[in-house]
Amino acid sequence: MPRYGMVIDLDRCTGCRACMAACKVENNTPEGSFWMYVFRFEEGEYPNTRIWFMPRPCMHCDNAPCAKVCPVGARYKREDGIVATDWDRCIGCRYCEVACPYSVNYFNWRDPEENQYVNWKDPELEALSGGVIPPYKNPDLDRPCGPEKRHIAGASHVEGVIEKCTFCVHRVEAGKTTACAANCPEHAIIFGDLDDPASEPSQKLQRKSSFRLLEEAGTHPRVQYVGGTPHGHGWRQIQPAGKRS
Amino acid sequence: MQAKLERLPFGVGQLTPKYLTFVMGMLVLLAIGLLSYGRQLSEGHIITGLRDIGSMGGATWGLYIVFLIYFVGVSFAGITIAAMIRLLDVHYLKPISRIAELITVTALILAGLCILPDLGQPLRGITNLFRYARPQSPFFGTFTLVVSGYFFASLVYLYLASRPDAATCAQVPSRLQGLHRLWAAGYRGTPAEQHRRKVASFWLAIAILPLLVTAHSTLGFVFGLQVGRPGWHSALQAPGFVVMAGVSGVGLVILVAALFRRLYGAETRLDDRIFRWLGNLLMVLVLAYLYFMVVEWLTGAYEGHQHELKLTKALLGGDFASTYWLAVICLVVPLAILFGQWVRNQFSLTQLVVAGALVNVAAIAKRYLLVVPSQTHGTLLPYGTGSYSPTSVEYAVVLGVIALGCLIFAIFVKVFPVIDLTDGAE
Amino acid sequence: MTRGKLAVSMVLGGFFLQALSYFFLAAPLGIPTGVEYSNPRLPFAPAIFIAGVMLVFIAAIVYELLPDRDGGE
Amino acid sequence: MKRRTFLKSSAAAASGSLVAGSLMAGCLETIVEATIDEKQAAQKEEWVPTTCWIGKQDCGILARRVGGRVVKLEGHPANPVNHGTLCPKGIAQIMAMYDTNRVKAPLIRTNEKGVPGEFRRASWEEALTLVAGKVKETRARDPHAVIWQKGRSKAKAFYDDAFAGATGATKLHHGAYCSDAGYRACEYTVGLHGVLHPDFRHCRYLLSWGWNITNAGGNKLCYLTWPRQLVDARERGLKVVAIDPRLRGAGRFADEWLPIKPGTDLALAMALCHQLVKQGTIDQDYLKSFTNAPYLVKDDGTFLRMAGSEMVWDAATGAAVVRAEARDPVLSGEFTVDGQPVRPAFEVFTKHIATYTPEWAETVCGIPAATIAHVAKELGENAMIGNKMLVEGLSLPYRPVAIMAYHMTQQELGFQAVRAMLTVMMLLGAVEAVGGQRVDFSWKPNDNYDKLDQATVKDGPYNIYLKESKFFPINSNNSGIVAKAMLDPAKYGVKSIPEVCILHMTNPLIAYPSRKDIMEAYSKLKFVVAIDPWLSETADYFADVVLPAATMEKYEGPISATDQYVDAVTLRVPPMAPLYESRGDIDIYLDLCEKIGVLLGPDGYLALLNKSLKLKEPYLLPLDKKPEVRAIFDAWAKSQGIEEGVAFFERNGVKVKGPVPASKFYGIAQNPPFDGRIQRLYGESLLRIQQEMKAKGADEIYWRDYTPLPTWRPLTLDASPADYDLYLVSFKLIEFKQSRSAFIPILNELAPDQCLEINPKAASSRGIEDGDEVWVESHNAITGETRKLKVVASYRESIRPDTVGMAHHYGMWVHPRAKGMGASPNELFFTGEGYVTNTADQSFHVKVRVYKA
Repeated sequence: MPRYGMVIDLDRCTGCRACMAACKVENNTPEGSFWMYVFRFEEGEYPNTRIWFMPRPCMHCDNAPCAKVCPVGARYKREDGIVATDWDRCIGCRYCEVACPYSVNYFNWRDPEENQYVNWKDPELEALSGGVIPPYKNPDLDRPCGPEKRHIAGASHVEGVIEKCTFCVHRVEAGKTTACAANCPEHAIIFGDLDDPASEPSQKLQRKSSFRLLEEAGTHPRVQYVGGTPHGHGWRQIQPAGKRS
Repeated sequence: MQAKLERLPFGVGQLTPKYLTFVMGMLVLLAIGLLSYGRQLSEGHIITGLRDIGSMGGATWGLYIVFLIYFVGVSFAGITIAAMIRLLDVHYLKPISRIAELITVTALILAGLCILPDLGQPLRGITNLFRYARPQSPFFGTFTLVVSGYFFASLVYLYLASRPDAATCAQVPSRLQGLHRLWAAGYRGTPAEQHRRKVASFWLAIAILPLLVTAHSTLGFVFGLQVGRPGWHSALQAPGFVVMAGVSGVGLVILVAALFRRLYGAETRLDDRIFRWLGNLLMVLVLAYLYFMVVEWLTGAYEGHQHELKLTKALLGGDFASTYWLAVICLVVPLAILFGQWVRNQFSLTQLVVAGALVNVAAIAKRYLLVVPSQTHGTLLPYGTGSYSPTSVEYAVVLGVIALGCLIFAIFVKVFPVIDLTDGAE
Repeated sequence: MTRGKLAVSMVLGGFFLQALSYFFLAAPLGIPTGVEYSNPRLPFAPAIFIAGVMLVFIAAIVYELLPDRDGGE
Repeated sequence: MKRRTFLKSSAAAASGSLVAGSLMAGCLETIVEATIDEKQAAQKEEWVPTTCWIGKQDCGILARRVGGRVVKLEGHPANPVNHGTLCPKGIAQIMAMYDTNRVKAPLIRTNEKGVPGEFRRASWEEALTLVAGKVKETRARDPHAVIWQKGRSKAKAFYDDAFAGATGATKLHHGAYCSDAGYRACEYTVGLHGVLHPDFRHCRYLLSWGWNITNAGGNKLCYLTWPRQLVDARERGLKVVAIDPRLRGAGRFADEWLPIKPGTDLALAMALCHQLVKQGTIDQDYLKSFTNAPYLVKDDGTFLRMAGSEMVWDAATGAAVVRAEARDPVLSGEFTVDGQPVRPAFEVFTKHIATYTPEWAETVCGIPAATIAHVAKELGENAMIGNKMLVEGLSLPYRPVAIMAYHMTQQELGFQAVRAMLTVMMLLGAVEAVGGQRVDFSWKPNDNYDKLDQATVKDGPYNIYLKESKFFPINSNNSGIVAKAMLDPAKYGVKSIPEVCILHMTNPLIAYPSRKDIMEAYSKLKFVVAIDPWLSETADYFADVVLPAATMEKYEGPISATDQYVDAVTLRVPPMAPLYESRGDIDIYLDLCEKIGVLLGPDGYLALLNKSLKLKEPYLLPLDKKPEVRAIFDAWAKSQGIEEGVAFFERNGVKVKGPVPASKFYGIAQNPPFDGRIQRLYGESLLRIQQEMKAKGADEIYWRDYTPLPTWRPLTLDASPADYDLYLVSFKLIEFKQSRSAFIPILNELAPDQCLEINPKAASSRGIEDGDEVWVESHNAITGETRKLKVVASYRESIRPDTVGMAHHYGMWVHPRAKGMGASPNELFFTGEGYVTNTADQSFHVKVRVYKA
């Protein structure tokens, strides 16, 4: 069985946020949810300033705090390394969200179909999409995943449940890579089987030194970064995405 | 052995206009709360002030969780006091035992009701917990021990302890006679029955004390085991919860007991000795809690880990400073009052009531400061500082829940004597 | 002494149910590495745990309220 | 009925109350196993090729179509520019396509103009008849009274240009707001159409000049393709020096940051020239062979000529000879020919730059002299002058140094600044060398090399954008200047001002600086038509008719798909039928031309299409009947030798022709090199133009920058009073494309709000905290006019303390999604004298003061 992971090459990331957009359309995440989030940082004082970029998907930790705290087992770890959310079971307590050191969880604060960028419940769209609303909904997301046949792919299914990056489980099970990796213009995001030493991410890890985010938290993330350093004390976020409350 | 009564004591069975006005008021509040909850169900949590932690810059747990842990906290008092009376043989405290037990039961109901509006899928919450609850989740303890175990135990305790009074009331002819008879379940006060009561309540008290500690600790573990939130991950979290629960619970018992003493003119039944004892207990608990706070503060400020430091700054001098110092004042002032009373061996019920009220303000503030800042100001990745302010919906729901608590009390006192009729020394 | 025995056995039974459910029937403890950590090994195992907790306290009611068969001891 | 809807409503009906209904819905959700909607499952899934419609480079797309509706857009893997990836804009345009706020049907105005519009729906027939009638009537009266204006053209501009051609309308476009002065500088100086970028494949040392490198790409490619080449080059060891008041543009790829004072780039480039000459790191052979550096210059600044040919001093013969005969032309010295003193142009140049020392530049640019000196040293070392590299069997000069500078012309001295940068590269012999300075993607000599050299200054009356006027003889047609001319035609010698304007996918009120001027000028137009998928702000205020254009769901093209190394061509193929009542732009023009009566015949629209698409027999469009749009592209594809016709593109999306051979790629690899075109280190004709302008009585402000060598002078904006103590610069964000994407919801979430980037030191000295609302007030040093707007300040350590920055893209108000995102800096900029280059190109710099609101 493959054990999936992601390697992000910070030497190649231009902070363009194409991965964020690709993720949103692929997974139909509602407004305000960024399963993939790209930080833009600034550090140092003028004129000794430097700028950094850092994409932040879900880390799919091997010791996932979210899976540990989930009271009903809606958040669980799969054998292939993916940390999944069963949107049929989640009760919406958001314990996973407060437990996650990386803040990768997003709650469906309102009807996710109405919270889409184009309101899927707008009757005007029915004419546009040939009688099928929603217009750009990804039909793959309804498919149950894995041998256990649970509903874990994509977003925008149920109000009041938690969602996060699924490593595009519906694509991965179909033999494709994640939407963010597939769309990264600079090929900075590489996804694959970390147990296979010949896979592209494994190769990358052999060539360049790597680090993981907040390793001290003991979460053992399956997302590794190469070509940079962990964020330091004086890093300030610039140009944050998303309206803040 | 039973005292013969001419009529039902402490206003049981009598409805006064004042009472009805109060009930109406509470019903209105409850209705507003229900309507708000209905709105939240139909429109989603978007109408609350809650938002995602991190890129959305919000707090995902807010007022509902604050009051959940506050209510679980105040539930501490009743059962503790009841158990202490039994185990320490402090007979003169007996008259307040039912008030205390009722506070426990009511508070636990309210706590349960505070979880529901927080859940995104409330009905799933109820069904899925029974189906899937995982022992590994600290919520398992909250759910099983606090809500079912602790609540059920308190209910059993309340019931068993009230049987003699039920039997007494059942002798008075009234519309409630049938109920009281049922309640008494055949209790006649025979020596055998009294013996059984003694044995049962002794073992119950013994069984409840560890449950009490574990239940409150469990709630502390909900926060204390989380390494991802600065300000939460601390071994002090669980004991702190137990002590703070005691502070707020005893404070509330003082308030409620004083209220009923005033309402029913029960100065002889609820005498000063009881209040003095409660005051002293409160003083010790507040002192212990303040000690915890200092330890907490020192750890955050001294170790200098950037996230802990940021949070400590936000608490002591930043966005939460006003709430923080309000909480400190609401603990220090009562301590001063209680300490003064103790040293000078004076007693003033008014002062004690003020102290009881203040510690509850402090309790709510401290619960808020536990839940919210670690979310908005405690992200480990540099998302920037977030903010949370509850909306009217959340306030309405919480007020509705409190109103429901008042109603439970109001109804209880009209069907059953809220002040224990029998003395401790039976 | 049947009353006492009954109560004690209920208490013991309650604790047994709790332990059984907690350690053997509910979802396993430990670092979650697979889907099995998300499901109880027996459906509704948490309900069994709760039943165990309640059984312990019901024992007190049973102990007190169980009618005397012979009108006293 | 959808599953959930059904469950929810039935549950609600059963329980009869809102609360219970919602609870039940949640419950049933867990208990009922989800069943996939049968209708959805039966839907056919296809992948259809098309191209992006938002960005500049029209990336290849594969659209995932399920049951006839597009559900996702992904990059086309075979397209060389994007290799299966898309930028956020490309991904997000699916939202734009399905946007319910698009113009859904033709609209006709029902209220007065100059205020937010009220419109009624009309049929296409009615709207087109109305527009055609107006155009017909007006052009019969005065052909100059019709103007046609487009923003950036999507795909090859043939069908829209043909409309202007067929109707005789005056064309206006966005060029003057972009890098057109840079294009002019490159065309004039080296004869190539484009602006400066490197040969990333071999480059080792890059001056990233300006904010584009990772934020907006370069002249022909977006930030998606250039940065990929950049990061690849960096993995091979490319060093990047960022020269920009603001670091963000180069991002983390800057090995060194030179925070230059806005508008002083010319001075820095000249100081680099000074140092290169001083160091002796110049490519003498290159200068002698390929530039006019050895040409002999007389005292009056003109070249010494014999029988029309320029003379050089030949060291071999010790005499002045025509350049073709010189065996060893000299670069320095003073000579006397026929009694008049002459000097090689390079000698004039070295004298000219003698005072442009790094120490001098430090006072102008705010960059330490030592830094300038060491950058010059590294430039010289990395240029590896004298080295050659074998490329595809050709031994070519290897000069792995270059400048990336796209919008560097958007400043008062922009035209000459780009010439100065080119001069640096000429000194190093790096222009069109391997790893060196590139301008165009392949060696394609441009007509303007000669045209601009022969540019004349005519007497009035002038056309509306003052082409060949005594004001702006070299001119890339600036709508701001058009506005100025419309507001004061007498001053500029303009006889008639336009009456009818066709706005095609452009939004001048938002897109162009100096909104006040634009607003006043457009209110003079009598009839305005907007062809646009959305109601633009300009249309909202001024349009009489709005014609809904389709977004990507139409045929359009052909589109170059080269990443400069691989040649390819593509088309935009509709992934589904146009939504709402919108139509493809070509359909609209065909009908409009038919109604105006300019479609058919030898001078008609179709004839122009034949010409501009280079259609060949037997695929020429017949001139006597209106074709289907698809048939036009079929004819084009077949003319290109693609037997299958347009179906090839409908199936494959892109036609990859293969790598561009070095012999076509490098100008130096031509035979003769550069096709014999001599690069103009010394711009003699600029001096001539200056003299002609003076002779026609033009003021100094118009002719002062027509100098043969780039010459520093103090900037106009520095004459603003001392309390306007900050420079305002503007820039683009990755997330948006110009002024027509801020309302696309995913994008406006990725970059949600306008802000004023300000250095914390500058801010705190003004009592401004991070996140405070501030007033930004600009001052026009010529007219004294001030303008101000409110914006939120945002701290940046990555900007000069004397500079503040704002992004374009914001400031829209019609689309509900774009509202409330903050103002556009275009409201603060001025246009006209002092705020445009000598070639009428817009400057995006102004002096401002900032204070707490």
